[in-house]
Amino acid sequence: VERLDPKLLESLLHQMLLIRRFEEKAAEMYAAGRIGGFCHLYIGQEAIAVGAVPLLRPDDYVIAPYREHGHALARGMSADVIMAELYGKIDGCSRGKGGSMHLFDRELNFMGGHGIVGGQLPVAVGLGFASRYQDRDSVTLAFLGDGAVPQGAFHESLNLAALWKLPIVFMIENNQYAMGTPLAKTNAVTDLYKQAAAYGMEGVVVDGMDVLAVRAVTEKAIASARKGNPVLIEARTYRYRGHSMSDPTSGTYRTREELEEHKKRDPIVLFRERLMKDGIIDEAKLKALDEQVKETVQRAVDFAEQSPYPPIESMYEDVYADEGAR
Amino acid sequence: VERLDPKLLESLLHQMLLIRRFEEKAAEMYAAGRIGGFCHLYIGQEAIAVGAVPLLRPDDYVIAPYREHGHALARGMSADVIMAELYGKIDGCSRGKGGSMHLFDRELNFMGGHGIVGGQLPVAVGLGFASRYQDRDSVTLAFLGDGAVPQGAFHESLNLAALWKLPIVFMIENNQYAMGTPLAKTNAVTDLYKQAAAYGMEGVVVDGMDVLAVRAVTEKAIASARKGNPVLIEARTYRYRGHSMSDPTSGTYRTREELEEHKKRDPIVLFRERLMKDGIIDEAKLKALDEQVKETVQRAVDFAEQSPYPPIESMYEDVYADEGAR
Amino acid sequence: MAVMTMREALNQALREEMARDPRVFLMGEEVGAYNGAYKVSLGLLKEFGPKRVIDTPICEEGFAGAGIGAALAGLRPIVEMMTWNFAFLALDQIVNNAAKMRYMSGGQLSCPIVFRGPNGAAHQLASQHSQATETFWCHVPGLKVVSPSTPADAKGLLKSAVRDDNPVIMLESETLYGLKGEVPDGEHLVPIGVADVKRVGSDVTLIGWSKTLHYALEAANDLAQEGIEAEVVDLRTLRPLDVETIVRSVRKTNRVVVVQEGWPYAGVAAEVAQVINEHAWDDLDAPVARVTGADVPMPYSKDLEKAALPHKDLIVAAAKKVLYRT
Amino acid sequence: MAVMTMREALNQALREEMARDPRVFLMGEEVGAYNGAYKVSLGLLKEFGPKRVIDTPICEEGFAGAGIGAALAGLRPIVEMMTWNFAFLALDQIVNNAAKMRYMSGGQLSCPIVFRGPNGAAHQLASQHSQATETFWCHVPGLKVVSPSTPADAKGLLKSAVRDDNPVIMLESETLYGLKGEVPDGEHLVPIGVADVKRVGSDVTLIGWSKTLHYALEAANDLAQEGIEAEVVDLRTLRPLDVETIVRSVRKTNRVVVVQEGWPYAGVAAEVAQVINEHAWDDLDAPVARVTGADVPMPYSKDLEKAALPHKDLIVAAAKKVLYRT
Ligand SMILES: Cc1ncc(C[n+]2csc(CCOP(=O)(O)OP(=O)(O)O)c2C)c(N)n1
Ligand SMILES: Cc1ncc(C[n+]2csc(CCOP(=O)(O)OP(=O)(O)O)c2C)c(N)n1
Ligand SMILES: [Mg+2]
Ligand SMILES: [Mg+2]
Repeated sequence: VERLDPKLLESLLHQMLLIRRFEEKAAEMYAAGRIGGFCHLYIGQEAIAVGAVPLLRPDDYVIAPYREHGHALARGMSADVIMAELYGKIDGCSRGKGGSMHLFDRELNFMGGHGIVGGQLPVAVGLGFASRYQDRDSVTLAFLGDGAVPQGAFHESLNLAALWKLPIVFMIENNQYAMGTPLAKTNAVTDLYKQAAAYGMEGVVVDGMDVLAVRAVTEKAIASARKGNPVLIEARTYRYRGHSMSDPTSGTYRTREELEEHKKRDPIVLFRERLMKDGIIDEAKLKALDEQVKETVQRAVDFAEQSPYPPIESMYEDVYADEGAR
Repeated sequence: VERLDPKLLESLLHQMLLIRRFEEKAAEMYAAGRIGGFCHLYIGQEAIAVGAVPLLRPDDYVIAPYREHGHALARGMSADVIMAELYGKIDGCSRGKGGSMHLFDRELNFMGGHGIVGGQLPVAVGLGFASRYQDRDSVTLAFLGDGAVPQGAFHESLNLAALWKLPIVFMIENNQYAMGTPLAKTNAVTDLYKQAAAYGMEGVVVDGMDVLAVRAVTEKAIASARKGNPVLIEARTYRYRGHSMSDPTSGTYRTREELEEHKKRDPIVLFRERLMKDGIIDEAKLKALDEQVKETVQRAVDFAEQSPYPPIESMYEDVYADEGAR
Repeated sequence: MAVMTMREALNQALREEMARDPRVFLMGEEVGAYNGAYKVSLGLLKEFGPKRVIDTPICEEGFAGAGIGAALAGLRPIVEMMTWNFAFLALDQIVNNAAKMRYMSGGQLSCPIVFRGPNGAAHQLASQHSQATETFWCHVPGLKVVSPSTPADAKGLLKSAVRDDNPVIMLESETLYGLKGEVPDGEHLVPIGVADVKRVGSDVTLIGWSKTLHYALEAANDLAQEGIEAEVVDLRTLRPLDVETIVRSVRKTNRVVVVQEGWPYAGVAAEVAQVINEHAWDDLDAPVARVTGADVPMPYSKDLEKAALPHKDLIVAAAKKVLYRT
Repeated sequence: MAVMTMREALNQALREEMARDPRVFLMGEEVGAYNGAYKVSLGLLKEFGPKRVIDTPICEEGFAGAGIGAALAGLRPIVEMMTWNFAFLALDQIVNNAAKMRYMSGGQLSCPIVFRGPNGAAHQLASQHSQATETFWCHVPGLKVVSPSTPADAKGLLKSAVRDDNPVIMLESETLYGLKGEVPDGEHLVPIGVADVKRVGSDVTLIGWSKTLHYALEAANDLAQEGIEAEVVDLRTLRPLDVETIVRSVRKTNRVVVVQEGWPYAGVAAEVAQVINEHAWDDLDAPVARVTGADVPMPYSKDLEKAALPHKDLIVAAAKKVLYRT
């Protein structure tokens, strides 16, 4: 901790808090019927997005699966446009067409929000390919869940990335379940970072509840990827909520006890306590941060509420570049 | 060699010779316009099918890609029905509907002949699954080319086989090229047997030009698979002809010299010389075998020539179990 | 006869068929411990055990192919696609293997398998999770395709599908799982290939299936209030089409509206319309009209989604148009 | 104007577009060192080097997705499918990512990519290698689909496709690669979405594309000898359809035959027929007839294959039927 700028540390905590409160508010608004469809919350996994994404340069790419509110926030997308997107409003980042699973920001190279498990990985290969082709050294940081590892797309993508020496970091967020199915029922080898060896790629495992640990391994991985050596990271974590808003938090496939056990290692609590212990922040500061975050989230809700729904005609827009094509 | 029954050794040589002569005749008949479509010859790779397939019990399954004449012969399908199939005749094993790439024999559990690279592998998983489900200890021997390893289907299939502990032996025939593309251009890790580790599966490499070596590793692998521990074998080999009949044997992607170099380790010559040296066979025997094989192949051609083409109405048959369904 | 939801009816069909035939098993993501993503398989794991209710990893190509292999080996697999959107990853297996294996093998192999799951839009699931995939399967010879609109038909068609010796695609609907209706106890089989006249009328024929059948019935009610008696034909089986029932209705009404959820271009509605033209041209007093989903990827925002889907008012308008009453 | 084969015309288009725009690159199996499985990319590796002509492993999902990612990042990829049969493995990427990314992102992302390669039957390639895949792509909003019948159109459409800001599917034909014709030098662009009347006539309209356009022209010759003047419309672009040109011809002839190679159910011919019904019902003197491939997987045997494909005589018969001259 000592080696890091206190400002940075505070900002990491700030971002984790923001994600947590944003997600809690999203849950609330979902329950209130303001948000629809599938909505997958990131609560419990904040240390990964916050540990990794802020390391990137603006020209780097981020691509993620459908549980991506946290990554979008960590990339610097405003809570306003994300919340508005969840609401399906015209001021949402995807004009209300994408919803929770399909957040995009072209300016920030935030390349989605993808709904097909594993489907974002070949696309990540293409982003990395393009950087190399264009003689840029931009890196692509591609997130995936543990559930995506058994998919063929995972294998094809890692092979291509390693074969072509592309600047890509693959980050598995291993929260130990794919919906209701535990890892041991889906993967013959449950140490997921070991998949890297099949492609001669570096594979590392990290405590995904420790934001600084995630930051450290990701920093090295990004440096390696930037030189053309892709890396596979497995960050071990746990999701506190159900798979999506319609899924119970515990009871069917996991016990309340298991959940509570994991909550003892809450990434925010762990980091906060560490920062307090090391004197980087104090109660007052913490309170201020909390206030600030709550305000941001409330502002996002207000923004979303006030934004209009997209006009019906917009349904026909954005299908083709030349709209008349159909 | 000493430990093996001379009758068996002779039979292995016999089978390799039969495949070689069958393929040469197929090439001849293709050039003569009697055979059409894609026709992929097995010449150079005989030691693999002959080293492996005869180890199986009748209730075991064989499944292969499109370069499968050799596997079909090794499984005991008659040269007659295979040649007739290549001719597209009604007495072909698939009634003239499948052709060279789609040989099948339900009685012998020869499950094809598949044209989509890697597409046979998930099917192999299902065959293995069924054996286990039915409390039979039948093994599935699934062949694939080196070109199938980068496919997602490979990864998905090996994971499922390992996860579910299915009785399957995956046999990669690594002839070093996928069409005109050498291994190093398609696979980040070119020791293909090493893929097994990603699934906690045993992986072994063997000289695919040495029929007894193939036999030895496959025997162990089958025993292991029968107990529910699938195995991945990489047999290193070389194809002497072009990828298919329309592809030149050398010149574009590989040199004449490279080809000639490999021919020095011709699996049939190697094995024949070994058997001669060890006194298992002599010139006379060899000549007799050769005559016998030539006769078998000539008989197959006669059979195919004399078989009628399928009646046009048969085009509508075999689409559905209940033919009237359309 | 009991009143139950379509979900329960499907569950009953699964339970009865699994009890009847030990070769029948259920495989898919979350079908076991989680009791099914949409609870269609509720209680089956408990009743039949993990041998016959198999939770798979996320690898649609792999487990679809595994089902196919198991079917070839004599089992009767039911493979659940969590939703049909994900089946695109298995399209090669379904089209190139399931549909063609009988044909390619000259009739030797049989592939009695059911692929089933919810199809089409639910509520605000956006572009990648809302596809009506009929066309992709109906286009392909070797497949049968069914799509029920009522609990009774759901039970009867699923039972028939399981007993069919061909691969059968069963397209259910998430939004109909909760629909209640009377369902005959025990042995209730709805034959594949037989449409059902769900409402008798003489002025115009409305053709639908699954969800759109209900929209058609609603439209028929509205039309009745204006003195127009619509006949509503539920296709139930999309392939093979029940041309006889369709034509019989057209002969009577001389006017037709086909209602489908999916995209217009080369949809099932286009086929039904053309079949009517081919078989009953002289009976038509107006061109067959189609009401389809909008020709756009599905938008997330609630009202946009609604506008992108077919509904009652569009059907009423189309009916009036073919009656020249606008 | 030079006379050249369609293969050469495509090659010229690729060469010119790659020379014009450094963002354009070609990727696929065997496109480089092997000069293309069908030699369409002959000499391009030599001319443009391995940076821009990329041989891929066999992993259609992976490299299709990689192309998509590269397009999102600002490149203009041309992805060759060795044949369109193999693209089923990439269908998820093409449908769920290429076609929808613009929409899901609310118009932020652009996916200017060309997928091209031979479609349909060649000679006796059997069930898995002979599919006419039009329907699978034409059904999908967000994609454009072109399919040329002459060398000049092939060049002009490919060049337009490369410059189009949308994903374009280009369905070529192996059996037409050798077809010769005059091709304008240099900048020759055929606009996407514009059909072409390849023969003027007044008695009946024959509609085809790619291979079937030639069958239609042959049929027109035969018909002319019986005093029937057929107009032959080459769709060239299948999506979006050039409704105007189609309807203009129908207004003149009042009778239509649509000829397609693929399976009938929900084929492009069904869509064209229905579009005509919707736009020109009152101009029709007979129902639109369609001549299609047989509703069976493709058989291998020569005469069966021939019988399964559309040909001149069937078109002549259909034309006479719509002229009530049978
Ligand atoms: C190809 C595909 N199959 C199935 C689904 C349905 N599905 C959505 S999320 C999910 C579980 C994914 O688990 P994981 O990758 O571990 O991510 P997590 O939800 O744990 O973040 C499943 C099965 C899907 N979206 N895509
Ligand atoms: C999915 C798919 N992609 C491409 C092809 C075309 N193709 C046929 S064989 C082949 C090379 C396969 O090489 P390998 O697996 O090493 O087998 P080998 O021919 O060397 O026996 C290719 C690319 C195909 N049949 N299927
Ligand atoms: Mg997970
Ligand atoms: Mg090979």
